[in-house]
Amino acid sequence: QETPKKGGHVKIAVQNSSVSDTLDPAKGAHSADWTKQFCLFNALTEFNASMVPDLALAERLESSDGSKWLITLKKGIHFHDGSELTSADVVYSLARHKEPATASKAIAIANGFADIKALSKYEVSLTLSKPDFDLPSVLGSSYFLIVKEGVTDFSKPVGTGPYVLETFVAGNKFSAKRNPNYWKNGLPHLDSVEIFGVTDSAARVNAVLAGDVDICALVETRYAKQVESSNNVSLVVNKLPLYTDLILRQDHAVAGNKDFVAAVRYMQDRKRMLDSVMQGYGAIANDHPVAPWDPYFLEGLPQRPFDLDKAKFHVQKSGLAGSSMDIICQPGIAASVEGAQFLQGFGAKVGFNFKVRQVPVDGYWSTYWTKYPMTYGSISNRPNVGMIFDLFYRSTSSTNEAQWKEPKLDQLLDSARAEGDFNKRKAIYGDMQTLVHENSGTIIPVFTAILDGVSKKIRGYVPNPSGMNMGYRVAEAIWRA
Amino acid sequence: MTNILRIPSLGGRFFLSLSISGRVGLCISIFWILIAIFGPWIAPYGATDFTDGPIFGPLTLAYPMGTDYLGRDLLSRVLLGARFSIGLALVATLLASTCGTLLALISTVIGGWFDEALSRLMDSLLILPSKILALLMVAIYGSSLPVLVLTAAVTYMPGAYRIARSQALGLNAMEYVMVSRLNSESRLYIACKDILPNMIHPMMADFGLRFVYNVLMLSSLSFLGLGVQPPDADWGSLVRENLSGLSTGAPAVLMPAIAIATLTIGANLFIDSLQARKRLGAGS
Amino acid sequence: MNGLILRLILRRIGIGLITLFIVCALVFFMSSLLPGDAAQMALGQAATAETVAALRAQLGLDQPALLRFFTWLGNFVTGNFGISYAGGLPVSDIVAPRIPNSLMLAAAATATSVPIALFLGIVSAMYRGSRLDRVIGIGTMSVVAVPEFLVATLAVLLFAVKLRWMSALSLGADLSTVAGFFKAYGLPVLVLCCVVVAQMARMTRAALINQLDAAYVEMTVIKGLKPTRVVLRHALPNAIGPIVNAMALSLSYLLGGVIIVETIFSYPGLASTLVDAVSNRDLPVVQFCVLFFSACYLLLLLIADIVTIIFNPRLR
Amino acid sequence: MTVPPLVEVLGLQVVAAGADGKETTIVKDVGFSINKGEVLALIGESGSGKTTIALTLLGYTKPGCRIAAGRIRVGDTDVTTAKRRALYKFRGSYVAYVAQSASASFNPSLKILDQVVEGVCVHGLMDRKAACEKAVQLFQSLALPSPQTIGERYPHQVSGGQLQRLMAAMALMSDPQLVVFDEPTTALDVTTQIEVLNAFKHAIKGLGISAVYVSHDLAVVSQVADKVLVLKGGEIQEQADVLKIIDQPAHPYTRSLMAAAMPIPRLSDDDAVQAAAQAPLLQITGMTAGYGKRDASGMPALKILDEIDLTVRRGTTMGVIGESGSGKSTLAYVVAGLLSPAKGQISFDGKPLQGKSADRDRDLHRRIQLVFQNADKVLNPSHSVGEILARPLKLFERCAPGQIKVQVARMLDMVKLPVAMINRRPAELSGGQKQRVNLARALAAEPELIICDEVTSALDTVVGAAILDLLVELRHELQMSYIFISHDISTVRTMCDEITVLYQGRKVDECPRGALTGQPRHAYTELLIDSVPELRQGWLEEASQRMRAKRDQVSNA
Ligand SMILES: Nc1ncnc2c1ncn2[C@@H]1O[C@H](COP(=O)(O)OP(=O)(O)OP(=O)(O)O)[C@@H](O)[C@H]1O
Ligand SMILES: Nc1ncnc2c1ncn2[C@@H]1O[C@H](COP(=O)(O)OP(=O)(O)OP(=O)(O)O)[C@@H](O)[C@H]1O
Ligand SMILES: [Mg+2]
Ligand SMILES: [Mg+2]
Repeated sequence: QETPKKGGHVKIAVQNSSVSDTLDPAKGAHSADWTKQFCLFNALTEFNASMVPDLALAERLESSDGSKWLITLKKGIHFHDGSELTSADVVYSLARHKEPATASKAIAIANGFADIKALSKYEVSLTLSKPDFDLPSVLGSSYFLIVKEGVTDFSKPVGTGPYVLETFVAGNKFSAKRNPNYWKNGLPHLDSVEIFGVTDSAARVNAVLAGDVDICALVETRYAKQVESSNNVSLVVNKLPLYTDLILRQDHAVAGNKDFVAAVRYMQDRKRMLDSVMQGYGAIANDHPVAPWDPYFLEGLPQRPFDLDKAKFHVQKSGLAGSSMDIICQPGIAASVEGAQFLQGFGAKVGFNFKVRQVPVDGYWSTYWTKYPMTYGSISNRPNVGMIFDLFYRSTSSTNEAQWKEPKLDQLLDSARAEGDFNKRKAIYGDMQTLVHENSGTIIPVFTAILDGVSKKIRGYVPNPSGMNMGYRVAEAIWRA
Repeated sequence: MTNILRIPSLGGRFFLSLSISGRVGLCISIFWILIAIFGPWIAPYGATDFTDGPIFGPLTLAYPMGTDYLGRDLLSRVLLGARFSIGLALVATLLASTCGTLLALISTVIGGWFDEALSRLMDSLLILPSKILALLMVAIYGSSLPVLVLTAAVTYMPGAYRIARSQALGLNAMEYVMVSRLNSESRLYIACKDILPNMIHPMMADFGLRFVYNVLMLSSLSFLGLGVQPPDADWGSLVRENLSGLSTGAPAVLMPAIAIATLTIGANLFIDSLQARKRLGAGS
Repeated sequence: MNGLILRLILRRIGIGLITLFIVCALVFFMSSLLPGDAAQMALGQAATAETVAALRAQLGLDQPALLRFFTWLGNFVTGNFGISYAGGLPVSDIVAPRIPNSLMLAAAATATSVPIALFLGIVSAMYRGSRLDRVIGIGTMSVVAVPEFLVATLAVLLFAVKLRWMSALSLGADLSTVAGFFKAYGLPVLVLCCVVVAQMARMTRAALINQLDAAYVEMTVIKGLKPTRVVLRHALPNAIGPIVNAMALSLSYLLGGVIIVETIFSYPGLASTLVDAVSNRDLPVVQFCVLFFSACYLLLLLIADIVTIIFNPRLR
Repeated sequence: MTVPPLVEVLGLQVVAAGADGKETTIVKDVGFSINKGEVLALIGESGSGKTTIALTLLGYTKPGCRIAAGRIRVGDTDVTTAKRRALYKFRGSYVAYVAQSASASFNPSLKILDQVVEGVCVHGLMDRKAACEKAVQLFQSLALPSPQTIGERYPHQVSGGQLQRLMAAMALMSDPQLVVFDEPTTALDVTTQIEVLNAFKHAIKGLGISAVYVSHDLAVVSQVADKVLVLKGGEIQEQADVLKIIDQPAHPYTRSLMAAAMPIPRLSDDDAVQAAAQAPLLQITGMTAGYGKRDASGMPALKILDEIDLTVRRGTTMGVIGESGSGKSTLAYVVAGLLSPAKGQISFDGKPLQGKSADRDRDLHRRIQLVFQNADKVLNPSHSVGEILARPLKLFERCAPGQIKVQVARMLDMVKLPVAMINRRPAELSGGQKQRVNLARALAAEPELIICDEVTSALDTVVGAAILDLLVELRHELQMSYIFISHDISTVRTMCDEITVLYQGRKVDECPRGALTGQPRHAYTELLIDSVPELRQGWLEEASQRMRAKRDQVSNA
């Protein structure tokens, strides 16, 4: 391991650029926002390379029952404006999500915070309405970055983070310079960073290849070869629990037919998808949302094969042979258009008539997603597995994609969260994976790997499974050769 | 060739009256139109066929134009795409030109506030950036073939209207229209018999250009993800979806681009020679 | 002469305002047909009924469309362009840095493409029917025939990635030096030129040839003037009307139609803002951009008219 | 020692490429020579190749044409073999051209002076200042008004006659050895023609240059030319001195040209007596009309016709003459209903006639037919001749539907057009043919009054005479009445019962045909009569003497 060098400037091209770009942790919508926010703020916890939350601003994070938590802050941490971080800032940062006026994306989680109060200058007590031993990982997510008490205007925010904001223009420019008083020793290495949103994926790749930027976040797999063959740029593979799922509405007469669901599952040529669409970057999934590298992954669940004969059998059995169904896909969801086309091709072979309907990216989530019997969803990584189950599979969740209602799953989830012992918790999560694998209405063919193009002049770029751009904390970790 | 000379049929005489480049253009255009009609029968593979070809494969006997980013046969994709590129553009252009011409005719003959109001409306459609209009239309109604055709038609109609109206206004002031008025002809007769036949020629020339723009417009819509739905693809979408192969010089990008280029150039050579022919004709 | 131009300008402005009003209304009511609204877009997948309702009330989206339209219009004419639904920023703050960018790119592309187009048009008109004319004709045609995103990508691969002469991104470039300026603007301008030059050159050629058939041009030839002088001094001033009108049309594309170029080069201009705003259902920004583009187009047409008048003594 | 002629043309042949790529010969084996200081006239009917031959002397052919054989020598230059570069200089200094239509041959967007001096400046013959001075001198010698400043105007700001002279000045700038005049006066009215002819003659004689003068009017040619070359179909018919051509034309074609130019009276004295007894058909009293916005009292911004009185009796012909722009066509528009008068009464067949055509009923439209001046524009280019002629028959229900074909053929025959024309479109007709179709359409409606606006101006003399005969015949047979508009007083004299003279929108004179000559008339009428060229040498000088006096009289009146 070489020793980091100090100084220099780094330009990072990220995927999103829009006037709705924001530095408000409550509103951040995508990795681009989050990466910028992690330049300026810190959270109470931070994920390490094995997806376990380490302590960051918090010195201690303790609970005996999973409901009542005591948060103790590190002392002597200062905001960019010089004021010291205290419990009041933490209380404000957590409680503001509950206000509807904040329009927080984490309002659902925050509603589970029954009570937040400061006990002393450095101590906060947090009471949850339901026990959850995964709270440390929840607090490591971008939404719960710690901001200064009372701030509502996030056009020029101050935080405790590694960089101090210089300029921010939504949809255009973000630049920040080193925080000389950063509380982590020796960090950051760079003098300044600049983050651009470059929405066109080809443009982003070309920018890093042409040397206009140092890091290109999210190289589409089809450009992977081009980057790999470059002399100046290396391709970094990030394994993240990100996936595209095909949603079959269980309350629909056709899509909810058990045999139909089974047939569609057997029609997934996961290997071909991985090899051709994703050029081999990613991992085959087994119709449940837990990635093989996740600490909670259940070993030993047999992989579902690609088997058109079985698919045909199920189609026949369902009595739906010869009928037809629209698959709604959109180019903004990775591999959805191709996946739908594959399904259409195989459908023709097993006697079911799929029609591919590609709809605009724009307006998809409000108009199409889960509103039709067969649509595609795109699930980004969450701080922990429980949250995925909670959001997308719990019977009462408004985002239960397939409207698959299974009381047993709800029960298992609550008990997993209330279980303090990791191994026991893992076992319960394992049962849930089996349940989803067998019965749910979502089909998860593959996990998508995230590829980054990183200039060979940049060092210290190590993927982190908690999120893109080294768990969004790329800026504090890298240095120039 | 000799056959045509011996029997100077209407088509043959027309063909001979074109300049060399015009004839080449006509042949290319006809070739592509035939492909658009018969493409699906010639194509070795269907639209939904996943052949197990290599990704971005080179030209081989099995895949005469190489393979695309999913390993599909590109020749089939280009043959099938002709129907969308040409068909859609043709229908859209026909709609745009016909509606534009008819509206212009009506508004010229009626005149007054109706003409004024319609012209303002068309002006506003004209100055609205066309891609925005397309974006709005597709965002509202989703991307289906009728919507695409309608979008392209609405985008190009104001232009056709403008040209047609200036033609019609000019013709409306011609002395022979005056003669018809003096003979108390009806407005309908004046519009259909006096004005319309005389603006057909310039509108045809305009039609050709507009057609080419429509082909390109569809391809740029596909860039914004608003084009023809997969697995079908027009040529522009073919270029777009295989764009990542450009850095390695994959034939999958070049072939559809060449198809667009030949169609465009062919159609324009033909149109240009039509105009030249007309000029010569007017001189003698 | 001045009186005539003044009257013409006033009339144009009057008609222009009416047209702009229709454009506004058209866009506003078309956008209200769009599925989803700004509140839903902002909240995305995380939207719940309550948060959407709260945000909607906050943005004033719960009011009837007609009322919103006229409120917006009232504010607009008093110079208050409204607050963006998406970022919560004033629209003027969002567009202010982008308008100069858009104008700059359009100006650079105009400054390059107009001379090239005029040159090509004039040369091919002068030697019409010759091999040179055909080469120019087919050459320009092939350039338009290639989808612009292909031209752009090819140019980037060649000049930025392979040769490293130019930037692949215009965003965040150093514009303080001339070299930096060329590096940043070179490729987008090149691509835009490919798109607009052909059309302008064709129109120039057609308009000139129209004039070259006229009796007075024959007279100049009989007077013993050389072809260059015949075209530049005699035919061009008379053909200027249709030429500038065609140019106005082409150049208007350089503002509102450059979405693809702005996307591929990540150019922070107004066209991509507009596309972005449409997908965010950010109506105030959409309206502003559309109005801006439309007004620019009308302005171009006005300039074209004035140029036509200046060159035509009959109208002066 | 004999001086070699300035211009020598031998075996000239010019071919043109047709639309189908086949070449046709438009000039065949033409040879002639011109000595220094001599004027050669080329005459012949329209399309006989006059312009083509004249242009070859400058080494120029129209686009699509080329010199296929022959030799042309002008001075020391062999035009057919000269290099392009040499031709620029040759055209700019040695020869010059005065085009048929001056208004089309000036660049509309440049000042006249700039165009006049351009040639000499570009060829480096003199500097701009000297050139401007010379131009002003030329303007002066060509009798142009305000010679100092006229050059600062644009072409549309001067009249056609003046423009023609300015074009001549442009040609004379470089002191050329040879000037080619291509029908320089055909587009002008007779009074202006005299002025322009005079100016040209002075310039040619004064500077001692040689000239080629193209025309189809023998009378004009006889005023200026020394030698005449008669052409037909691109071939020489006769070549001789002008005196010989006038006195004893050898070739039959030359003779037929001369015969057609002579006016023959078409009405007898009987006709005059009968006409006077007829009841009035159209009566106009105190009519004022014009164009543009109307003010509060209904007066148009641009008043063209002022207090016109006019009576046309049934079965007679009223001739209306006047110079260009005097309002003749405007009068026709008012009667036809295209322009409603601002003031005054019009009655037709005893009943008041509505001003607007929309207020008139269909039968009234039929009864008054207008034959427009500009036959080019009044025939719909996309309708065939048959369709055009069938339309009034159908519209006004003039014959049974089955009879239409027969009737159309009859109409064509009446205007001396072959029935084969029935399927042609207007673009495939010559100017004269179009004018006849135009007339036939009016006749097909079986009107009572036909307004003929310059129906014969576009026709060559032979066909023109036939049409006039037809009109007179119809009048005798069908009691047809005419308003016959023309600027050619000699035509009017042969076929009108009464003649009205318009001058600047006013009626300055009115008289029966017989009273036109032999008694003192209004000064302007006399001016018009005197300006008609006569086929004898020396007429021009006499006429211009008389003119000067009359002009003053007219402007005083
Ligand atoms: N560019 C051309 N291509 C083909 N034929 C031509 C062309 N120009 C002229 N002609 C033909 O050449 C013949 C002679 O034309 P030219 O202009 O010399 O006649 P002209 O005697 O001057 O007639 P006018 O009195 O009408 O001016 C005509 O029959 C005409 O149709
Ligand atoms: N539509 C119009 N608007 C305005 N002025 C007009 C219009 N038509 C004709 N004039 C003017 O009216 C005057 C008389 O025109 P008119 O056509 O009656 O002349 P004319 O005697 O028929 O001449 P010509 O012998 O040249 O045909 C001219 O000065 C002309 O410029
Ligand atoms: Mg001629
Ligand atoms: Mg007239």
